[in-house]
Parts: sequence; structure tokens; C-alpha cells
Amino acid sequence: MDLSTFNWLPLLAALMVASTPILLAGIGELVVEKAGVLNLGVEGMMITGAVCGFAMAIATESAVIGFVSAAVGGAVLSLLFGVLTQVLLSNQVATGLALTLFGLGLSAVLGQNYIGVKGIEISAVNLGPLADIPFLGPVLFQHDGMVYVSLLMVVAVWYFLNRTRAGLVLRAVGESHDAAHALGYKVVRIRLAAIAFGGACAGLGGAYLSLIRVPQWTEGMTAGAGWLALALVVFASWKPGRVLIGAYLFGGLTVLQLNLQAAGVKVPVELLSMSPYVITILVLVLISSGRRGRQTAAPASLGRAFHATT
Amino acid sequence: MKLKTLLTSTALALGVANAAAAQDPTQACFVYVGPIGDGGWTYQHHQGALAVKEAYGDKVEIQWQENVPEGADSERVMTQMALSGCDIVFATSFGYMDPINNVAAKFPDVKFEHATGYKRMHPNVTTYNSRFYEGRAVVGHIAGRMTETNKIGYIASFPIPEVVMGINSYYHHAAKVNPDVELVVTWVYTWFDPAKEADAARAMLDQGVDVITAHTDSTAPLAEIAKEGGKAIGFGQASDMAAFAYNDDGTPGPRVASIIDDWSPYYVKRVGQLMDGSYEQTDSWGGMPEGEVVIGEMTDAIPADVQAEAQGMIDAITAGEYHPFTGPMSNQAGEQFLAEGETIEDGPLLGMNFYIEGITAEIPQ
Amino acid sequence: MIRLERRPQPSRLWVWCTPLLAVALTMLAGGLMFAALGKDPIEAIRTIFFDPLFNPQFASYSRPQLLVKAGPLILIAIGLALGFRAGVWNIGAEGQYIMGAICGAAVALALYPLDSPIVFPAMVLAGLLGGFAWAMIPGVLRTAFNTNEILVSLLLVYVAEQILAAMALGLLRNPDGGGFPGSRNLQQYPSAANLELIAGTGMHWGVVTAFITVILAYIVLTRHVLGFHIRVTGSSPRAARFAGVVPARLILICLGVSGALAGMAGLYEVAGPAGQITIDFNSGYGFTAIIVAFLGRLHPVGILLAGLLMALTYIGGELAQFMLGLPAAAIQLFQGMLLFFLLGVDVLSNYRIRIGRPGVA
Amino acid sequence: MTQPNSQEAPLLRINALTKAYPGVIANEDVSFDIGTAEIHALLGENGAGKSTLVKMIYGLVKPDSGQMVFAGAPFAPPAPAAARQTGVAMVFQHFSLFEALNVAENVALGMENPPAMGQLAERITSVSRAYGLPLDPARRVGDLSAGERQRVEIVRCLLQDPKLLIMDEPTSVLTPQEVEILFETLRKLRAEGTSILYISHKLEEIRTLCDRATILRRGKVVAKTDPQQASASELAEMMVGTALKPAARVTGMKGAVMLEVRGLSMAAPSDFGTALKDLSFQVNAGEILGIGGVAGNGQDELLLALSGEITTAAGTVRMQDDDLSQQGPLERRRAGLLCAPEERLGHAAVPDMSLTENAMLTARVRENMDKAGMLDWGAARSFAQDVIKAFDVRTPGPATAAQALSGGNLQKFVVGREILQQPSVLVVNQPTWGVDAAAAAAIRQALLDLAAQGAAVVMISQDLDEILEIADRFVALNGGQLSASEPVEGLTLERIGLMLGGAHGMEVAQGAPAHATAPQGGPS
Repeated sequence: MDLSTFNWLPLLAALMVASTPILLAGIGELVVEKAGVLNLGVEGMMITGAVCGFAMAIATESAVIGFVSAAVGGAVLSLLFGVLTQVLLSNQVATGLALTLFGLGLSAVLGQNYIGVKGIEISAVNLGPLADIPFLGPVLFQHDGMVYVSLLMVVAVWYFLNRTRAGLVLRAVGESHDAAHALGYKVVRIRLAAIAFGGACAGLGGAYLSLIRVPQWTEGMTAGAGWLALALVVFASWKPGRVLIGAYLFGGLTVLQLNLQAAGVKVPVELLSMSPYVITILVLVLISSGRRGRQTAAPASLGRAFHATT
Repeated sequence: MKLKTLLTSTALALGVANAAAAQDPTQACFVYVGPIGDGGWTYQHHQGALAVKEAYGDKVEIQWQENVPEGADSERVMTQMALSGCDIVFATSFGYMDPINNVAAKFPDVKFEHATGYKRMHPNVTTYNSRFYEGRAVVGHIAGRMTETNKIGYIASFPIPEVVMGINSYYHHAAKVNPDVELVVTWVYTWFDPAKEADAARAMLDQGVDVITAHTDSTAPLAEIAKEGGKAIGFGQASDMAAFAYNDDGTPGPRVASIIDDWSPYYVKRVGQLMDGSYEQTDSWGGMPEGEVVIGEMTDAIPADVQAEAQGMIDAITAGEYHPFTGPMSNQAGEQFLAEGETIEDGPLLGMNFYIEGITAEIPQ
Repeated sequence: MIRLERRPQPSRLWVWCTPLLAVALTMLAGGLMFAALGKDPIEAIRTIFFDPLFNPQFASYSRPQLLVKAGPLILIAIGLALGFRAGVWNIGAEGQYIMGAICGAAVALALYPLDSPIVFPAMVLAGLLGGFAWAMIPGVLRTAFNTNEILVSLLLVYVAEQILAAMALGLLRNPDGGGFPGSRNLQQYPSAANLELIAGTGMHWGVVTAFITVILAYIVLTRHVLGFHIRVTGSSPRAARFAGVVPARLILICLGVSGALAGMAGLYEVAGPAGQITIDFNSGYGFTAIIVAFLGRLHPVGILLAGLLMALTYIGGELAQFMLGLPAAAIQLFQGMLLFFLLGVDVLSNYRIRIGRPGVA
Repeated sequence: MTQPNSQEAPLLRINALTKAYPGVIANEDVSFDIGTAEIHALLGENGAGKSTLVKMIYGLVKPDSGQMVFAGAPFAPPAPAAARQTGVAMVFQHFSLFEALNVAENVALGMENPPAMGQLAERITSVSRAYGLPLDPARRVGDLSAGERQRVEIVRCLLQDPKLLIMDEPTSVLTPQEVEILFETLRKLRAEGTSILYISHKLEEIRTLCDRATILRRGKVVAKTDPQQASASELAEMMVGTALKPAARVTGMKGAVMLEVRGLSMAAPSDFGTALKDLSFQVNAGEILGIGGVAGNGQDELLLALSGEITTAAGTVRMQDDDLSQQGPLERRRAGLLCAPEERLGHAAVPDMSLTENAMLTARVRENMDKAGMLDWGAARSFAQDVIKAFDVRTPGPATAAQALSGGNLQKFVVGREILQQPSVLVVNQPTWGVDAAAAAAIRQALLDLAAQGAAVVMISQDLDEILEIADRFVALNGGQLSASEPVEGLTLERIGLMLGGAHGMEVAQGAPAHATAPQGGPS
């Protein structure tokens, strides 16, 4: 079989769906890192969101309540990390890893009664005539609501960071917590808020898996998506627009290799599976070796503990 | 249901036989590679373990441990089980092969049973497996008859003989009833990653595949197929996945049948033998005749004639009249490896590392 | 209002007391969780913390197993701690562990079935170099391009996992294995096997190396100029430069040593307890070791104890699972709690808790 | 030019403020008034409690007791935002700026209700021009010079039309000409009715600028005075508590050339650094060379190039016959070239390490503290003890962490650590920065003594008074370039100002009094 019969159109549509979990988690982690906090526990928060969302959606038969619960669940878990790192000043790398371990365990305990339960049905948003546009219709306008929510989230985060005062304050905290403190900004509170937002987004990403993408609850179902989301933020060099591009690229690579296989094209699966990581490393090298690259990219206080001295 | 009657009757029979011998309860221990909550492989083994408990009640104690990594950890877990007084240890993953033989050497009085392996280095090691390819033959037949696009899909985990024989069996029986059928194999390189399984199903659907079977454990592919609104079908894998048999409105859902790994008969039998003293080292490869491979309920999505054909095949296999690998069969190069009417030996089948004629893809290296 | 006040220097008393406090808190919170799951909390705690050490039925077996489990954790954590102390964040030890195992096993499989005393040393060297080389990737990128080593080393774990899968299915697959994935079992190749040195003790070369590394690391950190430079660099990089440290060289040394130790740990594991290269040969030692390093306060002796404690919760957790029917997830949750408490109470060694009127508005 | 303001109610009345930290009372019963349209000096040594006091006024710290009244109303700001809303603005000593953000964003962060970015940029441009402090609102702060960064802080304050402007040591980063322009700006503000609380320990500045002065010592108000009536030495005595005798200068014999720097060029080590361009100078035995300049003109870079932390082209740094240009810090120490950097905590010393360990940090090679890499901690401890004793470092002992010492004591330790190693050449950068007067005097005396013993001393300093006090020759470092050297004797401040490059792109405030004679728009 050759590529001429390859059906590209659905690939693009599938790519948007496949990318949504890491896009949601990635945009949340971007805000966290912009505030100067490195939370490596994305995987743990995602899976906790996945189980909270699934359980509540089953209980209430409402996808909206499911997603809201997932966001709350992720945020609450992330605040555990927040209190440890911001109030008790623990190391962020170790605490983030512990959060992943904790979240995986917690979700499995919470999810014991939901194994094998079928998820609720969630249909695509009716966008009327838009959905009937040739080519663009099926690719862009026949998805479930969360796909659009994730896109809105990217725009909102961009607007928040670049156009609002609160966003400016958040970036300032991430750049220099000491200076922000001197100006009277509540560094710890702002960071806790950012961490909670990141947790909520990760929870939404996880719930997208358990409610729409898969949809079911199984232990360990995030299968490393949280780590990919972390790579994504770096790949995006901390810019919301690039998170979108990166998520679609990473998601696209997975979908593409499966589609190529399905189309009978022989592909080096292992190479493609490792390619998001290799590409991210290359991007990292490029942005860090570029002139001034380092300053414009990573928030200057990223990962550093803050303690007000006076 | 058949299964239940089987269980109760066995239980009654054995219960009576052992009533006198019962002193200390027999301890049956299970080592699982994944979480019980995987809804597939480990879940089914655990169902088997629970069946043992149900069958023998107070006369057995079951213990288990989930998420046991292969290698050193499993060796330790099995040793601790033996030390804690387990009489029989079932290790349910291929990767436990060397560890179980190591532990068996140290505890000659404890029986060790290894699923899907082939090494029996000590008299107290037994291996057992299921002839899943029998189930693949049945669903392959259904796939060949029901595909409208003439493209059928197989979500494959890793390129190992177990999977390759499943692919061959599936394709062989589809092509037998539909020579135009084309097989699409997608390797996901995982046993369990719901999102990726869903993506793989989506990719195949997008490329025109309308019947999909999976060699991975989650229900994600079925959920994905459901989105096609009846234009494509799939099969339950490992467990029945009955939740996908019918939609909420009662119409047939994406899962039209399923291949169930039912370990209960084997586990109940072996524990029973241990208790009544008839236990022996074996190399068991059970299938439909033993009730270890069960085709779950066929829904009305399958036309009656196809259902009847499928049931016929099930009956033939169960009766031992039909072997899914019966010649003439050739490899991709066109070389015949089974002559007309010849059935394959277990040895070559267990080491199968080639596709049969008609499959256009290649096995990844 | 409670607030924190930085101590001019860490409190020695609390440095030793906090781990005990954390364990006590974990027992409390974990006990509540076990009770909520319908298990006897006291029995569960006893099974996790005491049975592996004192249960007459298992202890003679599980005590040595503590060493087997703790050995690689300690070995990796020591290397990581050297780097962490210098502010070099290698969190990709899992990848280096995998690469060490692959390289070491590859040497053994290439020499198979050569019977010679050089086989095992050659494997150790290959494992060491494999881990070293994998760690040099973030090292060189950091020194040449200033690329963040946290992220590169982490990303390389996933690349290494893919390589591992490819090796288990391809190049290193056992030709006599009937097409199943996985290499030959090195335990059955006497020249290559890393067996118990003294039967029944759990001591294999990896554990021996781990102990030697603890002692060496202690000497290096307290008595040797390299350790001094590592500590200075971690505390204030500019002062280190002023003292004559060449930062690039130190980064490469730290990453190299931690990679080499992780690689050796991988090799000892593949040649010993694990036996063979399989698709999912790695079981998270590289990540757990990061936690062990922090629990041990980045101090060699602390790491030794933390590694043993971690191994205890693993083995005790296994016992609790099959003795009491606790789900694996509950054990994972319990370990997560332990880590959180350990990380949380650490604040007491660096800060005083003041209760009183707020000083900061 | 005293302003007639005392008869009116004060703008800010501070009444019996007390603030205690564990082990130290930062402010005790502090009371004074700041009048409307008054420049009020708050004078005191490091550690006298000035910072704590202004933090209380700015809402960063809450007093333990006492009250404030602002414009007739009780004033107890819970946070800086509240203080800003009331009309208090502050220019920080250590800049509260964000390097990665641009000027407009930085300004917005310090304002309560900033206008939209576009509008704000316009206002920044107009206000900065009106006060002679030109700024481009779109530039990244990280790319600005120290003087320009201060302008950002001042403009940020001015945009809020403050009633009270607090300035914490504002001139330490300015050339004399820039200082003069700043003063014009402040006087203009006073004329417009703004009060200014001016914190400094520089007596001459206070005497020329301020209307009234409150002097703090050890947390208490020790005097209130009219600075224009008091002499500098009177003010100093009130501030320090005792009369300090000036350093005793023994002009010894100048010996041979010890250190020769020839054609030294170096790229900026960081984005925010300064490149060094073709520097050449010599220092003789027994001589102190003062290198003056405003912060951010290459001082740190020069120290890095001399200490060996950054190596330069062959032949650029020579000690007698040895070319040290390509050698690292260890080799240079062995050769007798020792350095004491400006930043005590984090560069000259490791904050959380003991004095013993900090002794090991730089004295290892010359004091034989290791054998084949194995460290001799006993030797380090006794060396640290020697330093503590010889330089009167107030500390419980060598096991104390460096960060637990006061600035002055740690600086004595750092300088003493190098001097006790008997250097042939000692390079110090800002040897008395942020140090109390007694410690500063001791350090200056030690440097003089070292020179008298025949060592060559290079003293990089932004404190021109200090250079005039102890240096033999003076060179100005400006934009990474060195002026020709001139003997200190007979040098005037104005001449030095010109050597330092005049004012960096500053304009005299419009409508400023005619006596502003500073040259405009010197090379920047």
C-alpha cells in the first residue's frame, strides 16, 4: 500500500482529540512554572483527576460535574504539594516525584469500585453549519466540548499572562520572588494559586482520558501522559501558543505512526515512540544555546524555594 | 450460565471427596503482574482465584499479590509466599519463568504453576496456557463474514509468537470466508495503555477498517468503535466486556462477541487435585474443550447465519474435531508448512514467528 | 499565627529526629487509612515494619532481601546525592540504570558461552560505561549549551525505555527462547552471573559495591577536596568558582559518577537478581533512588539508612498485601505518605517554628 | 534653603514605634515627624534599624507597638499596597526589579491601579522627561545600567504622585554628576509639595540636600538635628557614638612593579554584565591603587579577570615574570595574587558553611591545608582562629556559619583571610560596602598596613571618599574602560566626576535652578 490512498483528513481530527489531555495538563503546568514552581507530579494529579472525574460522572450522570470534580480533585492534590513546597519549604523535585507516587496509589484506592464500569456517553458539541464545511468541518468542528475548552484555555492563559495585571504579577513572582515580595505581593499565596490551577488543569486532562478518550477507569491509565506534559512545557519554551503546537505535534506523532501502520506503511515504531522526547531535547538545546535564549525562556526563579526573611 | 453450573458441580463433587481430608486449609497463592483493576489479564486471573475460593470455601485460603514486577521482585514475592505456607503458587506472567524455577528449587514441597511459560526445571513446576488462537479463529470468521470494507484490524501488543499465532488464526479464518479481506495490524508495543489503544483503534477506523480485535487488555478500542455508531464492530478481549454489548437504547453495541480467558476451571481443577492427592506435574495447554477459552455471548449485531457458523466452529473445536491451524497453510513466501488436512504440532505453534500467506505486512524486528 | 524562622545553621538534633517523627506520623496516618480500608491498623503496621525483620517465619529470608532491594537504591542514590549537593540535577538515573544493564548484558551475551574470569569484570566495566555515557548526554549539553539537565536527563529515561524494548525484542533476544522477548538468563551463565557471595546473606557484588560506595562517598564529602568543592558549588556556585572550581568539569564529574553508579546498579541487577533483559526490566529504582537520596538528607550514611527503610516498606508492603489482602495501591499510598511526611518535617531542621504575633504583614 | 514647614501639622508622625526580632530589638520607641514638602534624612550605620523602620512605614513589616499618623489620619498599612494607596512610595536599596520584564511592566507592578500598557508607556516617557530621567518603556530591565534601573524605580514612584517618597541609599550607584541631577529632581519634587524620607550614611549628601535629620543608633533615635548646621564630623559622631580617628597613613617606599595588566579585554560574562575593553595598569609594591567607578561599569568583571575565575588572553595579567592570564584561581593564589570580591555572602564566602570551611575555601593552597586532595581540617580551623583573633572578628568561634555573622564582622574575616596569607598582590572590591564605621576603619587600616609591608593593593571601590582616604593613585573605571591614573593627592571630586564619565545620559530636570553646573550628556 502506498501513501496515495492514505486518508489524512481523519488523522487531523484524531490528532486534536489525542492531544487534548497533554494540552490541558501542559497549559496548567506552564502557569505553575511561570510562577516559579516546578511540579513534577503532573502524572499523579492527572490520574487523580481521571478517577475523581469518572466516579462523579457515573454518580451524577453529568459530564460537567465529572470534569468539575476532576479539576477539584487535581487541585486539592496539588495543594498538598503546594503546602509542602511553599509553606514547609521541601525540595520541589523530590516532592513532585512523591506526589506522582502518592497520586497513583490514591487513584487506585479510590477507583476500586469503578473497574469495568462503562463511562457515560458524551456527544460532540453541535456547531451547526460549521460542522458541514468540507474538510474543515470534520477536522475542526465535530469534537466534544472539552477539545474547545482546551483551546479556549490556551487563549485564556495567553491573555492572562500577557494582558492582565494578575498575569503580570504571576510572571513577576516567577522571575524574582524576592523583588515581588518587596513590592508587597504575596508570593506564597500566588504560587499556591498557580499550583492549584495547574492541578485543576492536570485533573481535567486526566478526566478527559477517563471520560472521553478511553472512556473507562483503569489503574495507571494515564500511562506516562503527565511526563509528556512536562516535556511539552519545556518544548514550548514556556509560551502558551507553543504548548498548543507542541501538544498537537506530540499527539500527532503518536496518531501518525498508528495511522501509517494502519495504512500498511512500515514505520520504525520505536524511533517514532521516542521522537517526542528526542525532539524536545533538541528544542531545549536550541533555545538554551541561542543568544539570550535562557533569559527569555525559563522563569528565573523556577524551582527555587522562597522564604520571606523579614 | 454454563460456567456457573460447571463450578458448582465441581465444587460439590470435590467437596464431598475431600470432606474427610480437611484439616488445615490449603493455601493457594497468586502472583499478578498488573493491578487487579486492569479489567483484563490480571482481572481474569483473579476471577479464577475467587472461583477457587468459592468452590472450596473454608478448605482453601487464597492469597494474592498484584503489581509484581518481573525479575528479582517476583522471585522474592514467591519465596515469601512459599515461606508463609502457600501450598501452591500460580504465577501469571511469562516473565516469571526463571524466578519461579529458582524458587521451586528451594521449596520442593510447594507446587508452582507458571502461566504461558515453557520451562519446567523441577518436578514441582507445572506450566499452563490457554489456546487463545481458538477464540481468534472464531472472531476471525465473524470478521471475514461481517466486514463491508474488507479491511479488518488487529491491535497487536508485542511481536511475540503468542500474538503472531493470534494474528494468523484471525486472518486465516477471515480469509477463508472472504478471500478479499485485507488485514491491518497495528503494533502498540504495550499490553496496557488505554489512550494508545484508543488511538490505534481510531487510526484503523480512519483508514477504513470496520472490524477490530485487540490483543491488549482495555475496553478503550470498543469505546472508540462505539463512536462509529454501528458502522464498525469489535470484540471483547480477555474479559467479556459486556458493558459494550448493548447501547443504552437497547440496540446492539460495538462488542458483538468476546474471547474470554477463563482460568477458573483450570485453577479449581488444580487446587482440587492438590487437595485430593491426584496432583501431578503437567504441561497444560487448554482451550475451548477445557472451558478455558470461552466465546462470550454473540449479540444480534451478528446475522443469524453467521452466528450459526460461528457456533458450529466453537462446537467443532470444543469437541476436538477442528484445529484452527489445519493445512493447507503457507507462509508469506508461499512455502507450505501444513499439507492438506495436516494440523500443526504444539511445538512449532508455540514458536510461531512468521505470518501466513495473504498478510501483506511484515513482523517488526 | 505560626511562622518559620530560619536557623543560622541546621539543627543537629532535628536532623536526626525528623525521620523518626516522620515514620511515627506515617504510622498514624497510614493506620487510619488501613482502618478505613477495613484492616486492623496495628497488624498492618506491624506487618510492614516489623515482620520483614523479626517474623520467625520470614525474617531469615527477608532480612537479606532488604539488602538485595536496598543495594541498587543506595548505589544510585549515592551518585545522585553527590550531584544534588553540587546543584547538578540528574533525575534520569532510571535511564542510566537501563543503559548500564543493556551494555553490561550485551557484553555477556557477546562473550557467551565463554567461560573466563574476565567476563564479569568486563560486564561491570561495560555497565559502568553505559550509564556514564548516557549521563554524559545531559552533561555535555549542559556544559556546552547550558541546557537544563533536569529535563534532558528525565527525557532520556523514555528514550532508554524504548531502546530497552527494542533490545529485548531484537538484538539481545534469546536465540533459544522460542521467539519470546527477553535475553538469555545470565544467572544461568556462571561466568556472568552476579550471585550471592555468601549464601543466605543477600550480599552480591552490587550490595558490596553499594557499601563501599557509601564509605567512599563519606570520605570524599567530608575529607576530600572534591567533596568540598561539590558542597561549595551546591551552596554558592560563585564562591566555588572563586575557590578555583571549574564548573563545567564538576558538572561532568557529578553526572558522570552518578551515571556510572546507576549503570553499575543496572548491570548488577541484570546479572543477578533480575537475570535477564526484558521489555520492562526497569522497575523504577532510578526514580525511587531520588527519593532515597533526599530522605537520606543527601548524606551517605543517611542514604544507607533511607535505602534500607525504603526496602523495608517495599518488602513489608508485599507481606501486608498477601498476608492481609491489602491492595497494592494502599501500599503505594502508604509509601507516598511516608515521603510526604519525611519531606514535610525536614523543615524543622532548618527552621524554627515560632508561635506568636506575625512578623510579616 | 530650609523650608518653612515646621509650623504646620506633619505629613507623617511616627510615635514610639518598636519592633523586635528574636535576639535583637530593631527599633525601640522611635518617634519623629516628617513635615510636608520636607526632605528628611534618616541617618544611621548599617544595622542601626533604618531598614526595619522604613519597612514598617511601607507596610512590609508590622510594628510590635507604637502608632503612625499620616496626614492627620491613623496610619497602619497592612501591606505595601495600602501604603501606596495612602501616598507612600519607596525606592529600594536592593532593586525590586524584574530583569526579564520590560520597563513598563516593572513600573506597572509597583503601581496600585496602573493604566493600560500603551497609556502607561506614554506616561513613563513624559514623566521621565519632565524629571530628567529618560527611559524607554519597552526595554528589558535586564539590559539597563544600574543608574537606569534606579530611574525605573523613581519613575515608578513618581507616577503615583506620592505624598511621601522613601529613598533608601539612592546614590550608591550614581556618579557625582548623576547624584547632582538626582538632587535637582528631589528638590523639584519638594517644591511641588512632596515629602522625601532620605536614608543614607553619606554625611555630605545629607548636609547639602536635607532639611532635617533624624539619627538612629542601635534602634533608637539618638538625635534630631538640622544637618545644614552640623558639621560632617558632628554627624558622624552622633551616628557612630564615638569619634573615629582617620586611618593612619604611612607613606612607605614604592617598590618594583608587582602586578601588570596590559591590554586586558574580556567579553561580558553574562547578558547583564559589562565587557572590559583594553585595560592597562600597573601596581607597585607598597602602593594602593584605587579604581573608582559607578556600579555596573565593570568592577565585578575586573575582579573576575584578576582572580582567575575568568581567564583572558596571554600576556594580559602578569606578576613580575609570571604570565598568569591563562591560570585559574588556584595557580594565581600560589603565585601570591589574592582577591576579596565584593559580595561577601555567596562569592567571597559560602553563607551556610562554617568559618573553618570558609577558611579552607581560599587558604588551602597557600596554607598547606591538604595532602594529595585529603583535607586537613585542623589546619583550617586554626587558620580561621588566627583570622578571628588578628582581625577582631566578633563570633562565637570558627564553627559558626558565615551567614550568622554581621556584615562588618564577615567582611573583616574575608579581608583578613586573604591578608593573613601574606599576598604579594591583593585585589579587593568594595572592601567596606555595607559595613559599620568601626569595621570599615579597621579594614582600611589593615589595607594600609599591608601596603606598608610591601604588598601591592588594588582597591576597587564605589566609595570615592574611601579612595581619597587611603589610595595612592586613582583610575576611573567607566563602561569597562580605564582612565589614565592620577595621584590621589590634589584630586577634587569634580575632577573625579569627569573621569567617571560625567552623567550617563541624564538630563537636568527642566526648570532646575541655575546652579546645576553638571556637564550634560557625557559619554555613556
